[in-house]
Amino acid sequence: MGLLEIHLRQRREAGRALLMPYLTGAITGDWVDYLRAFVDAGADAIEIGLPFSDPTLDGATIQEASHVALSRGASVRAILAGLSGLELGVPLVASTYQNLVLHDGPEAFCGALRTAGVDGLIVADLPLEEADEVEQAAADAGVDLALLASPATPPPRLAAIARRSRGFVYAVSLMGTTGERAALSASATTLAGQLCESTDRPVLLGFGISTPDQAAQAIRTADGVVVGAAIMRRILDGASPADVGAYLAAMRQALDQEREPAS
Amino acid sequence: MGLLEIHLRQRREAGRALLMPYLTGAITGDWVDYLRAFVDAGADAIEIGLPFSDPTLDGATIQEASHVALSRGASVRAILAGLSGLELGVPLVASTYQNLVLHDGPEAFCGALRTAGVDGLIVADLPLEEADEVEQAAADAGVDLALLASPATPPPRLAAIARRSRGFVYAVSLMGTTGERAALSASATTLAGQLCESTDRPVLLGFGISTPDQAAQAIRTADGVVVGAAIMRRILDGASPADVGAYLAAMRQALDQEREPAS
Amino acid sequence: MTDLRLRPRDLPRPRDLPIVRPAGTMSDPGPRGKFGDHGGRYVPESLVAACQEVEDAFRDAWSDPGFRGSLATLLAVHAGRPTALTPAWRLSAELGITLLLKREDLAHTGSHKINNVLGQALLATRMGRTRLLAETGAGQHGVATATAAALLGLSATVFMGERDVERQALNVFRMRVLGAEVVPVGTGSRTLKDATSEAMRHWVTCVDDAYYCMGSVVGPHPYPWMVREFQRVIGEEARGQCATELRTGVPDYVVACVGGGSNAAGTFAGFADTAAQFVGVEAAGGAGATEGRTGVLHGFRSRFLQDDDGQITEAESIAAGLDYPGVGPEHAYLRDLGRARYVTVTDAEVVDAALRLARTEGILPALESAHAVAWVIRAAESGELPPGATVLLTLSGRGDKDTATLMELV
Amino acid sequence: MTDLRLRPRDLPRPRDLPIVRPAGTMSDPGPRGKFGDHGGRYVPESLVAACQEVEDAFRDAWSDPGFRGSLATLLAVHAGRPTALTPAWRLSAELGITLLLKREDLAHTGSHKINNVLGQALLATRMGRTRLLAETGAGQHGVATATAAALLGLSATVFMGERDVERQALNVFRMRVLGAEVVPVGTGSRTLKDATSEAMRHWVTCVDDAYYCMGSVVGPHPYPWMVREFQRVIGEEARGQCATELRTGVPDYVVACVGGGSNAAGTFAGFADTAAQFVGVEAAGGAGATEGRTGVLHGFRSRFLQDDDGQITEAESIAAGLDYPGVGPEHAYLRDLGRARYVTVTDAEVVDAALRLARTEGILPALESAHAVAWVIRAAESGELPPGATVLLTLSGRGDKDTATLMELV
Ligand SMILES: Cc1ncc(COP(=O)(O)O)c(C=O)c1O
Ligand SMILES: Cc1ncc(COP(=O)(O)O)c(C=O)c1O
Repeated sequence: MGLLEIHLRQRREAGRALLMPYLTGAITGDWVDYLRAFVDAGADAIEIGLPFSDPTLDGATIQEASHVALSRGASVRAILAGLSGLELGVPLVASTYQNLVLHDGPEAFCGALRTAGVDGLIVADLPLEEADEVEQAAADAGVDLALLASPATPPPRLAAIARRSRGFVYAVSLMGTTGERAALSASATTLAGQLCESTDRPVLLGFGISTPDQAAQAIRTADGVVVGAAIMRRILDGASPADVGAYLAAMRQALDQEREPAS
Repeated sequence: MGLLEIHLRQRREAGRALLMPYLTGAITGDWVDYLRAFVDAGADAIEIGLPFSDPTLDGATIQEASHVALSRGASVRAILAGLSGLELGVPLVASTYQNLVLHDGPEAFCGALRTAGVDGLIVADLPLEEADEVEQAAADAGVDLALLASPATPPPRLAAIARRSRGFVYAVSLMGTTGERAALSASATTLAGQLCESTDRPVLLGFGISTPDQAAQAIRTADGVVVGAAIMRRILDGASPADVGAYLAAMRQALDQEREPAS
Repeated sequence: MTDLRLRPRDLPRPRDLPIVRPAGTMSDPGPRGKFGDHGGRYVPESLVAACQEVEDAFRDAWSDPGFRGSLATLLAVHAGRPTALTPAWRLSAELGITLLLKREDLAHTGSHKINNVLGQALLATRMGRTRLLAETGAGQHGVATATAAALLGLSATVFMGERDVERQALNVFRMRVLGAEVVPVGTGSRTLKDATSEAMRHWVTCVDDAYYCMGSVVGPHPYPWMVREFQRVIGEEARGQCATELRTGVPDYVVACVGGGSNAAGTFAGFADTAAQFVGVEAAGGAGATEGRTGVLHGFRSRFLQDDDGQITEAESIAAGLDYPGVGPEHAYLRDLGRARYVTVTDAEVVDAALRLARTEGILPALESAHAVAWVIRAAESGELPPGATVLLTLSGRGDKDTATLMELV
Repeated sequence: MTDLRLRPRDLPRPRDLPIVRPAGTMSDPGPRGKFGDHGGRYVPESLVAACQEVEDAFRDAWSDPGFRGSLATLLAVHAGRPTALTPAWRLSAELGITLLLKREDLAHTGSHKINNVLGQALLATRMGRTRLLAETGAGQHGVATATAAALLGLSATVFMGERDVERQALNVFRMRVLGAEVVPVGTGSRTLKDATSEAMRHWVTCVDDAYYCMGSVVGPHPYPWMVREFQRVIGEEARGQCATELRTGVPDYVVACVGGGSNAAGTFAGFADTAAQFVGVEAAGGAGATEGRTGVLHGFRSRFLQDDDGQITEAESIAAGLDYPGVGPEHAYLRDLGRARYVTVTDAEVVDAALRLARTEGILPALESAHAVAWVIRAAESGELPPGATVLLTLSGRGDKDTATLMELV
C-alpha cells in the first residue's frame, strides 16, 4: 500500500470525510499559494493537473485552465519542479493524460513524480485494459495509480477496477466531462454505493461537485469528494488563494457537519 | 423573273456595277431619310434589315444595330408600314431570319412584303434544304427570294443555289459574320468567280466590304456589292443621312471608275 | 505504358457490341433531320457543309462497332458508367409510389452532360479536329467539354454569357483549370442563348479545325439526333435496371427535367417502345415545350418563347441549366404526337423538392433535376399519379453547384 | 412501394456473399485492437463500455451475410459502387509508367468517406441507435454522415472547428440541407483535432442513443479496424480491376494519401497478400506517420506530431482533410514492419499535381488525393519509380470542394 492510500485510509478511519481539491499546475505565477490555501482549508490530498493540449475528458473550465497554463509555458517538468520540496503535509496526486505519461516513458514519468514528492497518479484516458505498463512503473516508483470508475462501468468490471486501483478509486459521478453542475446526479450515489460495497479502498466522488451541499450529499455514500472545475472557475475569474481557501473551508465544514451532525 | 431581278439585270446590262447598301429598319426616328440618301448616292437596290433578337450571322455592328432598333420598338409590322408608299425608284430587299418569316407564316409574311412594296427577300438562316416553303410563298407574292452562297459551298451546290435563287445570288465573301474587314478576302474573288461562271443571275458580293477600294476590287469578278456593317457603324456613331450619302457616293464613284476606267 | 492492356492508342477499337438500330419513334430522323415539322438545319449557308460533315462522320461512327466500343470504354473507365439506379425509399413511402432515381449525378463532372461530350469529343478526334467549341449556361456542359478535351488532348473554347460567368465563377475556374479557354459573351441577355449564338458565329470562322460540341438536343441536324443517341445510354441502362428492380419490368412513368432536353431525350429513348408515359418537366420561366410557339433559332425549328413580334424572349429559372427559351425539336414532336407530356413547376416548388430529396434520401439534386422531383411530388400528392405508380426519374446532376444559390434562399 | 423489389425494410437481409476472413497483416487486430504496439482503446472509463458495444456489434454484423449484403446493396444502389478504375493515359505516357486511378471521387458525396459511413450508419441502426455523432475537418466526412443519416432516417450532429466552419461554408450548408446539426467548436486550434475531442466529450453524455461515427482509421478500438474493413471495398474492387487491366495482375506500387489513413488502409487491405509496395503520402505539414513520435490521442496509440513537452502540435496543410496531427495505428504498425513507406509532399507540389491531372486526364482531384499524385509524379521523374512501373493510386475524392482554395493560388 502506497503512502497516498495509507494516508487516506487513516483519515477515513478517523471518521473524516475526504476532501481532494484540484489545481491545474502553473495556472498562475503564484499557483503554489493555492496549494497552501487548500491545506489550510482542510484538504486531505491535492490533485495537481499536468495540463495537456487535448484534454478530452475535461469540460470547458478545465480546458480553459489547461490552455491558460500551457500558454504561460507550463510543462510537466516545470510543474514538478515547482512541487519539489514543498512540505504541504498532505499527499499530492498528479492528474493527466496518457500522452504525457508516454512522452518520456512511464518509468521516467513515475520516477519524476516520486522525485517531486508526488504520491499518486490519475490518467484520464487509461482504462484497465491499457494500464499494465503504467501500473508497473507507478508501483516501482512507489506512486499509487488511482483508476477511474464510471456510471457506465458494469459491476464485474467495477470490482476489477477497485481491486487494481491504488490510493483510492475515483468514482466519476456522471456520464460527462469535468465541470460544475447544478445538482449531484443520481448515478453518483448509485456508483459510489456499488464501489463501497465491493472494496474497502477509499472511494472519492468527482466531476461536477460544486457546492458544500452537493459535497455533503456525496459523502453519504462515498468516502470523500474531488472538487475541480468549481475551484478552477473561481481562479480563472480572479479568485485569490484566500478566496479559494474560504470556499473550500465552507465545503470542509459541510463535510464535517455531515459526518458528525451532532457536534 | 421578279421585278428585283429584272431591275438588277437591266442595270448590269447597262454596264453598271451594282451597289446595294444596307440599313437596319427603324434604326433611328428618321431612318427613311437614310434610304433617300442611299438612292441619291447611287444605290441600285436597298437591303432593309428586319431586326431579330438573335442574329446569329451578324457580327457586333449589326447585332448592335438590331438591338438598338428593337429597343426603339422596331417590329416587322412597323418597318414595313414605314416603307409603304415610299417612291424610292430602286427595289427594296428585306433581310431577316427565319423565325420572323415563320411568325405569321411565310405566306402572310411575303404578302406583307409585297404590300409594302418590297421586291426581294434574304433569310440568313434558310439554306437550300429548308427553303421550299418560303420559296413558294415568295414566288406566290411576287417577291424574289435571294439565296446565299458561301466559300464553304461545294461547286455542285453552288450551281443549285444559283439556279434556285431569285433576284440575285448573295455571295458571302468570307467564312465569318457580317462586319467591316481590313481587306477583301481571297475567298471572295474565288466564290464570285465560280458563281458568275455557273449563272447569269446577278451576283452580289457582301460581308466585310467597307471601302471604295474593296468595292472596286470586288466587282472585278462580281456584278456588285452589298455594303452593310460599314454603313451601320457610321450611323451608330452618329452619321447623318448626308454623311452616309457622301460615304456611299465615294463608293459609287469607285465602282463606276472601275467599270469605265477611261471615262 | 508497357503493362496497360487498355491504351489510348487502342481507341477506337472494335468491340463485339451489337449495334442497336432503333425503329419507330425516337429513331433516325433521316437525312433532313426532321422530327415531324421540327428539327431541320436552319443555318447560314456557311455552316451547311460543316453540319453535313458532322452528320456523315456521326453516321459512319455510329454504325462502327469500333467507335461504339471506344465510347463504351471511355464511359465506363472514365465517366463511371453504368450509373446506379437508386430506389428513393423514404420519399416513395411518403408519396405512396415507387420512385426510382437514375443517378446521373454520379457521373464524372456531376451530370449527364459527360455522356454526350465524350461521344462528340471522340467523334471530333475521328474527324481529325483538334479543337472543341461549346456554349455553356450554368457551366456543366462547359466543364464536361473541358474535361473531354483534356482527356483526349484537344483544346477547348467555351462561350459563356457574362452574367453566367459572374454567377458561376467556380465552374468558370474549373474549366480554366482543365485547360479550356472561357470566352465571356456580352451581347443580348448575356446568358446561354447568347452564348450559343456567339459560339455559332465563331464556328463559322474555324470550321476546318474546330468541332462544335453542342450541349443538348438542340441545334441543326444532326445535333438533336446525335446528342439524343449519345444520351441514350441513360435510358438503356435504366431500362435494364428497371427490369431487375421492378416486378413490372417497365415503370409506369418516365420523368426528366427539360432544358434543351437531352437528359429527357436520352432517358425516353430507352423506353420508346414501351407503354411508359413520358413526362418532361420544364421551369415555369423557361417552358419552351409547354408555352413556346413554333419558331426557328440556333439552327432548328421547334417551340420557342417569343413575344408578339416574334422576337425570342428570355427564359428565367432558378436553374441556370434550364434557362433556355426553346426545347429540342424531338420534344416538340413528341408533344405533337401526344407521346410525351410537358409540364412546368415553379422555382419555389423546385427548392422544396431539392431539400426534401436531400432529407429523405441523402441526395442533394441539381436544381435542374429537382424540377422532375418537384413534379413527381406534386403529382403524387394531388393524386394525379395513382397510388402504387412506378416512376423512373432521371436525376440529371448533383446539387453541389447550386449550394450558393440555395444558401441565399434557405 | 408495392412494386419495388428492393425495400428499406428488407435491410439488413441475407445474401449469399462469401465472407472473406483475412489472415496475416491487415487482419483482425484481436480483442485489444492492437497493431503491434499501436492502437488499443485509450478512452476515459465512461467510454469503455460504449466502445465494447460497438466492437461486439461490429463483430456480429461483419460475420453476418445479411449485414454484408445490405451494405453491399447500399454501396451499389446508393453510393454508386463499384467505382471505376481509370487508366491515366496521358499522364502515364508523360511519366513512362502505367498509372491506374481508383476513382473514389465518383462515389456519392464525392469521396471514399461514404463507404465507411454507410457501414457505420447501418451498424448504428442495427444497434438501435437513432443518432449519429461525427467530427469533420473539411466537411467531407460530415457531409457523408449527414447523407447516411438522411438515408436511414437517423439524426446527425457534426462537430466542426470554428475555423473550418468559416473556411468550408459550402460543406456546412450541405450538411444542414441534409438535415444535420453542425456544432462549431471554438476550443484549441478550432480545427479537426479539436472537433474530434469535442465530439468525444459529447459522446460520453449520450452513449445510449447516439452512435459515434468516426471518419477515419483512428480512434479507440474497434474504429481503426472497423473503418479499414468498411474501406476495404476500395482495395478489393481495385484488386479485381487490376487483375483485368494489368498483364501482371497486381500493380508494383499501391499509393494513397494519408490523413488519418482510411482510404490508404482500405486500398492497402485489398493487396495485403501481394508483393505490391505500399506508399502512404502525407502532407509535409501534417506528417504524423513520417515525422510523428509515439503518443496517445483520441483513444489510440500511434504516431503524433508533438512538441518537446509532449503537447500535440497543429497540422498545417493546404488539404483540410490531411490537417490531422496523427495517423491511424495500423499505419504506424505497417511502417514499423516496413510493409508500407510513408513519404511527404509539399503544398506547392500538390497544387501542381492537381492541375496536371486536370489537364492530362480531365480529372480535378481533391487536394488530399493530389498528394498521392504529386508523389507519383516526383518519384517517376526522379527515377525512384522504375520506367514501366505499374502504379495503382486511390483518388480519394473530387476537387470541386477545393476550387475556392485553388482560385486564390492559381
Ligand atoms: C444537371 C443538369 N440537368 C439538366 C440540364 C438541362 O439540359 P438538358 O435538358 O439538355 O438535359 C442541365 C444543363 O446544364 C444540367 O446541368
Ligand atoms: C478526399 C479526401 N481524401 C482523403 C482524406 C483523408 O482521410 P483518410 O486519410 O482517412 O483517407 C479526406 C478527409 O477528409 C478527404 O476528404
